[in-house]
Amino acid sequence: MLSLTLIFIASIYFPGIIVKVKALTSGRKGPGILQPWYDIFRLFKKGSVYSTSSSFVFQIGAVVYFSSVLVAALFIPFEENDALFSFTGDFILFAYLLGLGRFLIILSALDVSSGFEGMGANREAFYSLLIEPAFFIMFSALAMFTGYSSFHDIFANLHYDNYFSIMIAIIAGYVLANITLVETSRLPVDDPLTHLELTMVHEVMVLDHSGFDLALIKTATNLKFVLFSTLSANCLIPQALALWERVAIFLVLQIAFAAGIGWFESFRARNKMAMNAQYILSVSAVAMVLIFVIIIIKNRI
Amino acid sequence: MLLYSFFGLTAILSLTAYFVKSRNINHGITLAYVGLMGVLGYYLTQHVGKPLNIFFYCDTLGLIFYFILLLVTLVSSIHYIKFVTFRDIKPNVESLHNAGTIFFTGAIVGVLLTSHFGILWAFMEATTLGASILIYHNRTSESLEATWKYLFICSIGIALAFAGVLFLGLAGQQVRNIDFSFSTIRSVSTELNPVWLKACFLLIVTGFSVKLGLVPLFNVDIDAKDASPSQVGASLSSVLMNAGFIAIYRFYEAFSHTSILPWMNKLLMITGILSLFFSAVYILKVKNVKRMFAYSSMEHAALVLIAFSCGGIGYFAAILHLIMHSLVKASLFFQVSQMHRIYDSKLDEKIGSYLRVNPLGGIVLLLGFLSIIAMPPSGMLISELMMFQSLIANNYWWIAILVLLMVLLIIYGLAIKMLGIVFLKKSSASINIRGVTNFESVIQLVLIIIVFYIGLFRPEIIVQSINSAIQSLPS
Amino acid sequence: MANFLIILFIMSLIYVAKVEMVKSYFSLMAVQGIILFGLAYVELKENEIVQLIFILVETLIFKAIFVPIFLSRITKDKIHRHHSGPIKGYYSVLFSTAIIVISFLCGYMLHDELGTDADLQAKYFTAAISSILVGLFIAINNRDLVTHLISYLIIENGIFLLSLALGSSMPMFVNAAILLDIFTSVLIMGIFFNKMKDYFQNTDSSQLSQLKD
Amino acid sequence: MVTVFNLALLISFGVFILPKKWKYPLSIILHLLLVASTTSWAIEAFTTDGVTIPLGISTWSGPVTMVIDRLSAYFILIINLICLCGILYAGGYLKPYMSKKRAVFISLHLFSFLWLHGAILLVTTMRDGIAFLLAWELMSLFSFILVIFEGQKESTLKTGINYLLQMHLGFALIMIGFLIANNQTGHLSFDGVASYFSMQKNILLFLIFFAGFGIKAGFIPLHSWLPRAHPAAPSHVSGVMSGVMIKMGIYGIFRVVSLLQDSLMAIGIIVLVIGIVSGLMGVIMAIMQHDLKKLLAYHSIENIGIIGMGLGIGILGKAVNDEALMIMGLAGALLHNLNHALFKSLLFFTAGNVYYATHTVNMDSLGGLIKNMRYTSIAFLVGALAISGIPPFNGFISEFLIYSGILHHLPLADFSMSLVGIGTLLGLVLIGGLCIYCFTKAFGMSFLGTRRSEITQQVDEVPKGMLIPAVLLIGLILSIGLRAPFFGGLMVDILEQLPGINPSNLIREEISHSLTMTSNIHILLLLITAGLVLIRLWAQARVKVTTGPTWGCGYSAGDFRHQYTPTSYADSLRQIVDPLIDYQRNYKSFGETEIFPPPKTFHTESKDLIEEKTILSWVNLLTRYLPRAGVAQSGLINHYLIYPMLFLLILGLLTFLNVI
Repeated sequence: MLSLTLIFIASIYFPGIIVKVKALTSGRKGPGILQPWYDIFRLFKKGSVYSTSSSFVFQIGAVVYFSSVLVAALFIPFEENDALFSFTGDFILFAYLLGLGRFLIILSALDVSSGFEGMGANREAFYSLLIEPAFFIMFSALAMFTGYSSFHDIFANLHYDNYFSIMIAIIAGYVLANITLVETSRLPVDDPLTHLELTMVHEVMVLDHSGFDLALIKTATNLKFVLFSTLSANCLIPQALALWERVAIFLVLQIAFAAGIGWFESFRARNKMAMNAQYILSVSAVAMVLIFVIIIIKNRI
Repeated sequence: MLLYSFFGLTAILSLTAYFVKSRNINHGITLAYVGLMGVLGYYLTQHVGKPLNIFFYCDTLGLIFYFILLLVTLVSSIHYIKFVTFRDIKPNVESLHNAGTIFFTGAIVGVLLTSHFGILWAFMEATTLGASILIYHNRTSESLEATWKYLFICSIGIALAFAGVLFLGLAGQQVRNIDFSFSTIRSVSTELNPVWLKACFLLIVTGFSVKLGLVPLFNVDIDAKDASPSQVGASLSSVLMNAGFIAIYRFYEAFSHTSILPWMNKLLMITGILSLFFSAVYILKVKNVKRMFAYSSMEHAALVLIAFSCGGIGYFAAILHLIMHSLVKASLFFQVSQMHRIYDSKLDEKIGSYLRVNPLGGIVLLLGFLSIIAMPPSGMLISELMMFQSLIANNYWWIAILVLLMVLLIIYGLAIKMLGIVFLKKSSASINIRGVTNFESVIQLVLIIIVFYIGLFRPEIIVQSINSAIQSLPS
Repeated sequence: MANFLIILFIMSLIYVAKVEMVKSYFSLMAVQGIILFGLAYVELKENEIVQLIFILVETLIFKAIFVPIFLSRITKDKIHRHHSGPIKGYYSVLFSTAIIVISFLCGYMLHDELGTDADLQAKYFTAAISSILVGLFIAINNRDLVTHLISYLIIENGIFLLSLALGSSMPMFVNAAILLDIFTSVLIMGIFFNKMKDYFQNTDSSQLSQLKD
Repeated sequence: MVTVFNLALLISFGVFILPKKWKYPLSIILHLLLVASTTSWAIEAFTTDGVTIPLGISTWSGPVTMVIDRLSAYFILIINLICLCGILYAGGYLKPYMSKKRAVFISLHLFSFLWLHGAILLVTTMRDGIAFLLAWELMSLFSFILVIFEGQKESTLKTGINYLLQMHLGFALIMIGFLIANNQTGHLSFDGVASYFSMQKNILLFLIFFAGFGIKAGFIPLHSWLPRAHPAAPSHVSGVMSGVMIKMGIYGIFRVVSLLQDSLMAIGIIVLVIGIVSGLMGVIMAIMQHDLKKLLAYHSIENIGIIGMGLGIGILGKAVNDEALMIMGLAGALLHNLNHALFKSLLFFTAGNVYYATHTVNMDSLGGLIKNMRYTSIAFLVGALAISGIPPFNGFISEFLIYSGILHHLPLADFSMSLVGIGTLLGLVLIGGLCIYCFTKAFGMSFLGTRRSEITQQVDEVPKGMLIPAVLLIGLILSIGLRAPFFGGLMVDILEQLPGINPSNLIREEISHSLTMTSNIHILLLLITAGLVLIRLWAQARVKVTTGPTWGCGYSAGDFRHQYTPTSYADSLRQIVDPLIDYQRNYKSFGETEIFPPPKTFHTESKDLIEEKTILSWVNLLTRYLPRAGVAQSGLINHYLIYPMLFLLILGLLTFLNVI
């Protein structure tokens, strides 16, 4: 349960920090840390407008998206056996659950028969198709490294004893960070603050969602963000330390991560659309490097 | 003695059939002749393996082919009765045709039952003459041309075959002065000079290839089957093919215990493969349905030779294949005559959606198609399987692959045309529905179902008779 | 004697190759028949009378008299000059000479395969093979139906020579059957030949090509 | 029971005699008879270890006896299920044809459908070579007749002939395989193959069999018949063909694999690589299609590829004797057979519904069907989620087994095996992602949004009868998703019976544990979703919910033409896989002086590059140039005499020189 609580805590201030940092770096005062959540709560209370061309798929899309992310959250461990579910190859189910949510959100985007949203749906499907290999390669590499293949066992057995394994930690962290950016559609792949629908990916898909559904989607997105950042934190936090130390490090890491993203986003422009595929594939390529590092460490060659 | 009287009666009946112009009596005579054949058949079953007299004897192979001949002749004469009712045939044409049928059949009986190379040759020539009468039936320029070509090429082929017989005589004469009966030749064959035996066999294969419809003399055979009425095409490509095969088989068997056996096998293999190639080429090319069936007969004859030249189980496969092919191909040719009545054309682009026009006939055509491409439940699957078995047993890998490729091409050609006929809707088809008669289709269906039965259930009698027919061959 | 006749026969073969007029074919057939009779007579002098009569009938009556007359009857009107094939004039003579040389080679090679009195047999053999091959060559080279008939007869002559050479011991009535077969085939061919003339005014076989793929 | 089985096949000829309206009921009854008899045998085979039933007839290889072990029994159950669904579906689907077509066509169709069912059953139960070959070829034959149901169209007939030829080629290869074994051992049967494997090198004979069965299964590059035949056939036939018939190829490969003795490493690698290629190319080609049924056909290739991957890693597991890898791989492959049978037939039936209602399956002109055909679209959605391997449905379970097999092996894999493992993993992941891409396209374009062409006729939901099979199949799909451990255990039981495989309890524990977790999570997921739906209802009951036009980003005159089309949806992928496909655009661009340009058309199609390169080029070469060799039949009689002369001279010369 600890991991869940941590995830929820983190997800409360995470989006706020990003916004705040971006505002500060651009010389504005910026809204309060909790402003994003105020918006979400307001949305929950609002009524909603549905496109005439939409159907029940549109109605359940957001719900399934949210629930899939929620269930996925139950896989994330933080300390000894506190992940609700942990079994061999659970990270596969984790990924496929996110896939379920993605499937439905894409369908609900296609349901409103809008050219823009179709475009967004297409991009979403395409990018996630390209990024998934990175995730799998990375975790199977860690499985090769640790000899276990469930989140919990992997993280429990990540011991960085020699400098090679430090390298592993760095690469894994890097890959996970990139996966996070793509999965939650931040810069450089997608710019949530853009105002031109033609250049949106995630935002344009939810143009026609409103009220409760939109709130669910935003919540789910924030949650997803923190899920991935937690995974990368798990990669970096040494297991040797005491629990309170690790919690502290975790919270600090989260804040640093959020701030880093804000900082990064305020100085980096969005990729050209054509560049994205290449960029995402390069992440998978880096993940492949991880495999070879491990093959060398385990001297299997 | 009964045999001589049979031949005598053949002559008499055919003459009477020629001079009697009344339609009913004419057909009556033909059917009576078939009955006579039945009687002879019964007599033969009593004397299997025994010499009937100095020049004739009855072995199992001859008996099998005899009964196929009986069956096909019966069916084709029945079909001819239908045929003349649909076409207005002049009485003299009809009577000549019946006379020719009787003469032709008698000649083939002689070929099947003789035990003497000279007589075998003589009866072969006789079949040529009879066949040329039958081919000329339609009295069109086409039939005239086909008849002339058939007659001329056959005569030359037969002449070459006779040269072969003479070489055999030379070889025999060098040993001691012997007669030309199979048994004698077989008994002394090891002493004979192989050079002359080779010359003999080469000339025999060349000469009789026209009856089997194989390279090198296949062309006129195709023309004959095209230009003659369909039931003639049926007997040419079933019973005459068997006769040609048995002629070559006699020589092969007589020489099979000498040193030239491998050479003979190679020769037959080469002939078979060349024929297979040409049949494949032409089946892909032809537009005319009857010619297509003629080429498919050529293909099957080629397969028979290929199987036969492998020896061992190949012998069995060859004879089984011949039996079933005779029945299937006959029924297909009969069906063609019905199609010709309905569409008044032999070109495949003018014949379409046959299953819709004539359901039973369509079924016959479909089943016939399945049979000749050796799809189950057709028995040809079994014989072709045995053929491949013998090829593999001899490690003829490349030949097996080649044969497979050719057969696939042939199936493609046949499928495109025959299935097009059965199913496709052709705009240029002009349909005359009163040509449809289920009676004939039922008969043809029976023939095909016999083949299916053989393919599925392995009738003991056939297996045993084939085994006893090939037991004298080297295993 | 036999050698002389064989030489004569082979010369006749060369002559066949350069024939222009259909008529001369017939006379040539008659000549060949007579030569064959002579040969047969020489071969079978000491045999019994029946054989002799039979040979007489087969060669003199049939080959030398009946066939030429029959042919000249069926072709009497307006067929004088036959359509020569792609290989014309003295080229065809050269060809047939070459064929004869080849068959001499054959005879020489097969000499020691032949058993008793090989020398004489080899000569017959050579003549026979050259006759068969020349017959085939003529049939291939010419498109005229009469010429085709003639070539058939030449081949048959060759086969008769072969039977003489090999002194084959066919039973009597097999010979009869053979004779009958040749007879009927010539007869039927003649009949069809007439029908053919009625159908396609002249007798150029290249008109008989509607059956093809 | 034997009599019931034989009787059903015997009475089938009555279909031809009966009047039109009785034909269909009779065939249903006969199907039920077949199902009843064989199912009882199958269940018996599961409880005991194998039954043998003499059918009382004898063919060229002696009396025909059915030998049913668990593997056969498993396939029998799949066959019966799908064929039953097929014939139930056919009732509705054939109704329009009943009046159009002549009785003989209907009876031929129903007869062939029954005999296809029977023949497939025989294929799974025959061990003797000749009987197996007969059954195999009968299967091809009757499926061929079913494919050309619309045979009066030339394209359909051509497709059918193409199919027939390829099946015949496959048959020939299998036959030659058996004959080679027979040549060595004297047994023309699977036993003969087994003893051959113990005597000789395995790889050659295995490759021959693999090619023969692979044509039926549709492994790339032997697949080219598949995307043509399935769209041409009526939907119930496509469902059965893709659901069970192509599985017979897998069945045969399973049989042969279970007999293998040596060179497992090489064989495993080959199967695995072919599997990966088939999976990836299959789904990529599927994404490029406009025709819904063709898209599904390519997905059959993709799923066969997944099965091949499972099989391949199973063989590799046997080679490196890692039990987990072997069992999980093979179990995954086996289970995926069932799964694919379920969702693929479901998808084909629903595609058939679409055709029934709209008379087209071209996605470019579909769309918005979800409003008219609610149940059909729900069924299709379930099928789409299942085939994309998305929890909580069945497709995920089998893929998960394969994944976890690899993950078990990775820690202890050597260099080559770890590369192989990662490669397989990568392949599976990519296939999964591409599947989502493809089926969001398929479902979204044909059911969501609004119709992409002027509505010509009113579209209505199909009759209830055509939805019954869908309900049945959905039930099974869900039950596999939620009761995974049971099915996983079943697979292990089946594998247990194959020679050389005896799974330990450890692996059983492992599988059942992880599958139990998976199923629980699936249930939890459903519960949470349901709860959220309730909350959402409660929340929306208290606020104002209205409907309005789609937000057009300021442009208010949008109509159906502004929607994303299948082509544009596929385009972003097309740009990166361009070298793998032969993509063609046909359009006329605007001329410089065209001030008032006329209406223009734009048409794209993507041809199958592999098919063109491997098969079509050769076939075209042969069929075009071989007829030119036909110069012999010149019609000139003096030519006909050249051949004997040449024949005599050449063969005489060869003889004289002792060449022959």
